[in-house]
Amino acid sequence: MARLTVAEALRQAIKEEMRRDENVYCIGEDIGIPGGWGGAFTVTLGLEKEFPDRIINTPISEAGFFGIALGSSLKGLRPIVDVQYGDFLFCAMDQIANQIAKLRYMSGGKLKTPIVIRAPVGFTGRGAQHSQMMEPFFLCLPGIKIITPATAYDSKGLLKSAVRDDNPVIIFEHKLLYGAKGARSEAGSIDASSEIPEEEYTIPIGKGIIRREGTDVTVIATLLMMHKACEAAEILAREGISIEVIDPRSLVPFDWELVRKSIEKTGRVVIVEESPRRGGIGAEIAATIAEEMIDFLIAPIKRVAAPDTPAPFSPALEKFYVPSIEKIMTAVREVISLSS
Amino acid sequence: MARLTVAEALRQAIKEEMRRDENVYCIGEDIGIPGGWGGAFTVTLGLEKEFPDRIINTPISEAGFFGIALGSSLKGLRPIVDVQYGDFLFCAMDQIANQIAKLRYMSGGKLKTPIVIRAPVGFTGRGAQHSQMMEPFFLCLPGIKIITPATAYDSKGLLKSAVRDDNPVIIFEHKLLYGAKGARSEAGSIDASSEIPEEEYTIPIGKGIIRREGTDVTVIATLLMMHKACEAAEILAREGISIEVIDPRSLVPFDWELVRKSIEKTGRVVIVEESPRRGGIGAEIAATIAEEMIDFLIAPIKRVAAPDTPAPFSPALEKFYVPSIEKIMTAVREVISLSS
Amino acid sequence: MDIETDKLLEFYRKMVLIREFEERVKFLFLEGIMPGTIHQYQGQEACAVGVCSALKKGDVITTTHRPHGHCIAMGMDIKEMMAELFGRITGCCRGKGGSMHMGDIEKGVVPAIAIVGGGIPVATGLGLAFKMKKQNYVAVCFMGDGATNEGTFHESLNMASIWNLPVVYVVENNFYGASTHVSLVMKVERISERASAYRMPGITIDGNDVLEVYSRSLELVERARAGNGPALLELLTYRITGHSRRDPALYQPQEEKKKAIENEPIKRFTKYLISLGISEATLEQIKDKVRIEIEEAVKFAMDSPYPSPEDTLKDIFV
Amino acid sequence: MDIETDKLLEFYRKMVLIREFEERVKFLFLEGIMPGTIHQYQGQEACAVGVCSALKKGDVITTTHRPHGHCIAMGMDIKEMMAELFGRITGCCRGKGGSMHMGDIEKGVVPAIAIVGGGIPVATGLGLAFKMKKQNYVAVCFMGDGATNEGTFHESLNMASIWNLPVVYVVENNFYGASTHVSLVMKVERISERASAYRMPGITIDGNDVLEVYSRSLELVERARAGNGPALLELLTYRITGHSRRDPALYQPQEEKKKAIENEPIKRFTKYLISLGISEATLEQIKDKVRIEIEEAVKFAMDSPYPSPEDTLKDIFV
Ligand SMILES: Cc1ncc(C[n+]2csc(CCOP(=O)(O)OP(=O)(O)O)c2C)c(N)n1
Ligand SMILES: Cc1ncc(C[n+]2csc(CCOP(=O)(O)OP(=O)(O)O)c2C)c(N)n1
Ligand SMILES: [Mg+2]
Ligand SMILES: [Mg+2]
Repeated sequence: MARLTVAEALRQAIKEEMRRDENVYCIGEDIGIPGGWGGAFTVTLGLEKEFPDRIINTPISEAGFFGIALGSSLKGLRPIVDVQYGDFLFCAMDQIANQIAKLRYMSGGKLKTPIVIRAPVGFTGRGAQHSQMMEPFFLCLPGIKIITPATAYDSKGLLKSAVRDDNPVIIFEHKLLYGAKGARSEAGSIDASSEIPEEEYTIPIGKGIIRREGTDVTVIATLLMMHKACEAAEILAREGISIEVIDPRSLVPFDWELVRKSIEKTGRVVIVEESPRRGGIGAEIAATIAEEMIDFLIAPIKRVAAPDTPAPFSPALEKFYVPSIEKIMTAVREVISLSS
Repeated sequence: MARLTVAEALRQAIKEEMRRDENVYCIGEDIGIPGGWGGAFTVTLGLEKEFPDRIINTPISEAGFFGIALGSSLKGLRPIVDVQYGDFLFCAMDQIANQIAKLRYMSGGKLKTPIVIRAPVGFTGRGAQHSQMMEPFFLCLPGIKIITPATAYDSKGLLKSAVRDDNPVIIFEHKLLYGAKGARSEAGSIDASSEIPEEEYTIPIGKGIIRREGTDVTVIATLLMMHKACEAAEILAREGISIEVIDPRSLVPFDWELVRKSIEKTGRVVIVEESPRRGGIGAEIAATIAEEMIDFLIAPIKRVAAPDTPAPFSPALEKFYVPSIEKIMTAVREVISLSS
Repeated sequence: MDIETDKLLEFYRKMVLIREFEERVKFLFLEGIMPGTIHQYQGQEACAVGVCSALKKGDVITTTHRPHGHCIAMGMDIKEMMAELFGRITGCCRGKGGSMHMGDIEKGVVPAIAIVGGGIPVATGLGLAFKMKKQNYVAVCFMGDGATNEGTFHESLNMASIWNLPVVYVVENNFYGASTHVSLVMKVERISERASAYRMPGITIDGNDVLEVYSRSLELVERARAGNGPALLELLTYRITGHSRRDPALYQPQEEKKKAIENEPIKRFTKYLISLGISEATLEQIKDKVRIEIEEAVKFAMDSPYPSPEDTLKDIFV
Repeated sequence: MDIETDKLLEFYRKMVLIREFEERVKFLFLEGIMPGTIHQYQGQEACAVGVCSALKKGDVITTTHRPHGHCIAMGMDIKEMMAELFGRITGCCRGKGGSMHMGDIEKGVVPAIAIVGGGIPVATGLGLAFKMKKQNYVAVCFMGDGATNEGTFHESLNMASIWNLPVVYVVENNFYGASTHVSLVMKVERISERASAYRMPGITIDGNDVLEVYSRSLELVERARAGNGPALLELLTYRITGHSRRDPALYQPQEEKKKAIENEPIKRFTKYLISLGISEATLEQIKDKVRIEIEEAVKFAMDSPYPSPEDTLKDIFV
C-alpha cells in the first residue's frame, strides 16, 4: 500500500494500462516534453521515458487530435486523449459529439471506438474560460460514458476500467483534487489521496458508492462537491442530522439502484453540483427521482448549484459562485423543515 | 392578414428588421446565391436582392464565421448567423460557448453582443449527423437566450424580438414546421402556418402560451412536439380527458409562472421533448417542478422523450425514436392512473 | 503507364457501376420510394475509381456526405448499399446509417462522415495507427473543395506533416460547395497550393481522366507507403447533378454545365477505350451486366425486412 | 524611417512600463498576494509597443492569454489593470475577467480571449464591421506561434482574404507554445509562409527591434486601412519568462535562453537610444516615473473594494 494523490494514481493507472496493452497511447498538448509538465496537471509526467513512442505531443489543434484519436481507434489503438482544461473540449466538440459519440451507432454496431477522454474541470481562480464543469454538455449526448472519480482510489480503478472499455469514456478530473503536493498543485486543493493497494484492481463504470451512511437526508454529489458534502454531513451530525452521502462516481451509466435504496430510507434528497443549476446533472437526477421515486419523498427535492452565469474571476465572486458547505447545510435544513 | 408558413414568416421578420436597422445583417453558408436556396431551408431566399451588402455568404467555416459574427457585434452590427443544420453548431461550439456566451460577462458588463443564431433542428430521415435537437447543449450554457417558436406567428414575433435583443439569442427552428409548400419542404411536414397581421408585432422572449386549456393534465411541449401534444389532447378529449397544453416558446428565460398556474390547477404534468431523455430540457423542467411545485402534484411527473441513442436513419427506427402521439397519450393515461 | 486491357475494362465497369447506381437511386427517389436524402456522384466517377484502384487490401478511406462512388470503388457490396439506402436490416450499417453514413470497414471504408471536414482528422488518425503499428497501409481522405476551408483541414494536414503519416488527402474539386462556387470562398487558384503551408507535396490534375488519376494516386500512395509522408492531391472535376436530392442547381451556368457534360469522365474514357480498339459491344455488355447487378440489388433491398423498432436501442455501446 | 526623439522615448517608456509592470506582478504572485494565474510578457515588449504604436484611435486589437503587454501598449489604465488582477470592483472588467480576460473596448482592446486561436475570428469580425460600416479603422489580431495551428487561424485568414478585410494578423513567434517548441509542431520555417495559402502578404521580421516592428506594422496597417486587405506579420521574439505563473521553463535550453536575454528588446533599444546621444539619466528618469506609476497602481488596486458577492449575478444579460 502506498498513499497516492489523484494525479499520481491516474499516472499509475495509465502506466499500468500502457504496460498491459501496447495499443494504449496518450495524445495531447504538452505531454512527453522533457522539462515540461506532463500535461497541464502532471498526470502524464515522465511517461515518455518508458513509452517514448506512445506519448504523442500535439500542436494546439484540439479538433484535429480528437479526430485523430478516433481514427486511430478504428484500427485497434486505444487512445487516451487529454485536453489541458475541460473548457477546450468545446474546440473539439464536433469531433466528440458528431463523430466519436456516434460512429459506432451509425455503423450499425460494426465498429468499436475505445477512446478515453481526460478533462480537468473545476473553478480555480482562472476566470470564465478555464473553469467550467463540463458534465452537463456530455450528459445529454448519447454514446459516451462519463466517470467522475473523487478520490485517488477511484481515479485509478475507474480510469483503468475506462481504458479497457470498448466505448468512448470521458473522465472528468477535478483540478482541486489532483493533489496538494508539487509545483503545479492548486490553491484551495483538497486532499483526495488514498492508500492504493499493491495488487491490481479496477472499479466498474456505473457503480456508485455510499461515502457516509445516514438516515435523514440523502445528499448526492460528485468530485469536489462530494468532499464538501461529507464535510457538511460531519458538521450536521453534531446537530443530530444524519446525512447519507452518495457519490455516483459514474454519470453514464448511473447507479439508480443505489439512489433509490437511499431515498427509500431517507425520503429526502439534496443534489449538489458545481455547475450552474440550469440544465445541470442535478436536473437529470432530480427529474428521474420525481418520475420514479416520488412516492418515497416526504419533502421537495433541493438542488445546490452555481448560479446561471459564467464563472467570475474575482475570489470574492468565485467564493459566492461555487456551492459552499454552508449552502449545502442550508439546503439540508430546508428539506427537513419542509418535510410533510 | 396573410397566411404565411414558418419559413416565410421568418423571412419576413428578417426583412423587416433589416429595413428597420441597417446594422442587421445575415451571415452563413449558401445564402445570397442567385439560383441558390437561401440557406438550407429557404429562409433567407431572395433577401440579397434588397440587401446585396448585408447577406454574407461564407466558406464552410463555422467556427470562423461565428467568431466573425461576435467580432462584428462589438462594433454595433447585429448579425443573424445561421447554420444549415443545428448539428453543425458543434463545429462552432468554442466560439459560441466560450466566447459568445461569456464575453459580455467577462468584460464586467461593458460590452454588448447582440447576435442571433438560427439553427434548424428535428429528425427528418437524414441520420445521426443532420437531425439533433440541440436545445439541451445550450440550456446548460449561461449567457444565451433560447427561443423555440412552433408557429409562423410566433416565429415572426420572436425572431424580431431576438434581433432587437442586445444579448445573444439562439432560435431553434424545426425542419418539419418550415412549411409544407415549396421545393425544399420536408416529407412529414406539419402545417404550422399562421395568419400574420399587417401591422408590426413582436413577442416578448420568455413568455409562454397556453395552446389548449384543460383541467386534468398539464402537457409541456415545444416545436414539433407541441403540435403532437395538441393532437394527443384532441384525441384524449374524446375519452373525456382534459389536457392543458403549454408551449413555453422560450427556454431561456422560461415562463415558470405559466407552468405553475397550470399545475396548480391540474396537479399532473407530462413533459414532451424530441431529444433523448437524459439531460434533456425535460429534466430541467421536471427538476424545477419537483423543487418548487411538488406540493401541487398528485401524480409522478412523466417525461416523453427519444431514447438515449443517436438518431437512426431507417424510417422504421426513426418512427420509434421520435416521440409519437401514442406515447404522449400513454404517458397522460399513466399519470392519471398513478394519481393519489 | 501501361495498363492491361483487363484493368482498363475494370475501371470502366466500376465507373459505369457508379453512374448507373446513382441514376437508379435518383429514379427511386423521384418515384418517392426511397427515404432520406442523397448527395450523388455523377460526373466524378474517375476520381473514386482512379484513386481507389491505387489502393491495396488493408488500406482505408474516409468519405463524405457524397459517399456512394467511393464505396463502390472500394468494392463494397451494392446490395448492402442499396439496402442501407432503403433503411433495411441487411444494409451495410443495418439501416442505422443511410446514404450519408455508408461504409464497411471490412472493405476499407470508414462509415461516411457527413460533417464537412469532419473526416479529415479521422483519416489522419488512421494514418497514425498504421505508423504506430508499423503496418504498411495507407489512409486516403476524400474531401470536397468546400471542406478545405474547414479548420480541420489545416489542423490535420499539419499533424500528418509533422508526424510524416501515410495519408493521401484527395480533394475532389467540383467547383461547388453546395451552391457556392469555389472562387467565392478562396483566393488560391489551385487548392493544392495550400499544401506548402505544411511542406507536403500538392499537385493538381485532371480528375476526369481516370488513368491520370490512377497513376498519380499510385505515385502518392506508394510514396506514403514507403514512409515518405503525406500529400495533397487535387482532382479537377465537376458535379453534373444537383448538390442533393432536390437541387436543380440553377446557380451552375448553362454554358459551364454543358462543357462539363462534354468532359465527363465516362464519355471520355469510352472514347479512349474505343480508340484502343475495344468494341462498343464489349462495353455495352459490361453496362448490361451492371444494370442487372443493380436491379438485383434493388430487389434484394426491397425484399429485405426493416429493422425492428427495438433495434433502435442497440449498437450504442459494445 | 525617421522618428522623433519624443516618440522614441515614448516607445522606451511603454516597453519599460510593460516590463516593470510584469516584474511587479510576478513579485506579487510570488508573495502570494495576487490571486489567479498569469502569463507574462517579459521579452516581447517590442512586439506590443511596435505594433500598437502604429494604430490610430478607433483601431481595435484582440489579445490572448498573455495580454498585459498589449493592454499597456494600447494605453489602458494600469490602475484598472492592476485592480483587475486583484479581482477588485475598480478593475477594467470589474473583477469578472482577471488576467486572462483583460480589456477595455474604449481603449481599443477587446477583453482578452484565453482560448488559443479563439480571438482570430473575433478580430476578423471587427474587420468585417469596419468594412461594412465603411469606417477607416483596422483590427489587429495578436496571437502566438502555437495559435497558428488552430483551425480558426485557417478559417479566419481565408475569410479576411476573400472579403479583403482591414485586419493585420500579428504572430508573436516566441518559439514556444507552453512547453512545446515550434519546430515540433510545424514544418514551415517561417510561419509567414502560411499567408500564401490565402494569397495575402506574409512577412517575418525581428520582433525584438521595436523600430522595425513599428515601421513594418505601420506599412501593413495603412495598407489595410487603404482598403488593400489583410496581411500576416510574424515577429520573431522570445519568452524570457515561464509560460505561466509557476513554470520554471526547464525545457528552454540554457544556451538559447542566455542568447535570448542578450537579445531582449529593452536592452537593445537602450543601447540604440544611447547611441543616438540620449543620456542614461533621461532613461533612468523614465524608469523611475514608471515605477512610481506602478506603485500607485498597486496601491490603488489593494485599496479598492472587492465586488460584492451578489455582483456575481450581474452583467450576464443587458
Ligand atoms: C460542418 C458542415 N457544414 C455544412 C454542411 C452542409 N453541407 C453539406 S455538403 C456541403 C457542401 C460541401 O462542399 P464540398 O466539400 O465541395 O463537397 P461536394 O458537395 O462538392 O462534394 C455543405 C455546405 C455540412 N454537412 N457540414
Ligand atoms: C484551445 C486552447 N488549447 C490549449 C490552451 C492551453 N494553453 C494556453 S497558452 C498555450 C500555449 C500558447 O502558445 P502560443 O500561441 O505560442 O502563445 P504564447 O503562450 O507563446 O504567448 C496553451 C497550450 C488554451 N488556452 N486554449
Ligand atoms: Mg465541391
Ligand atoms: Mg508562443
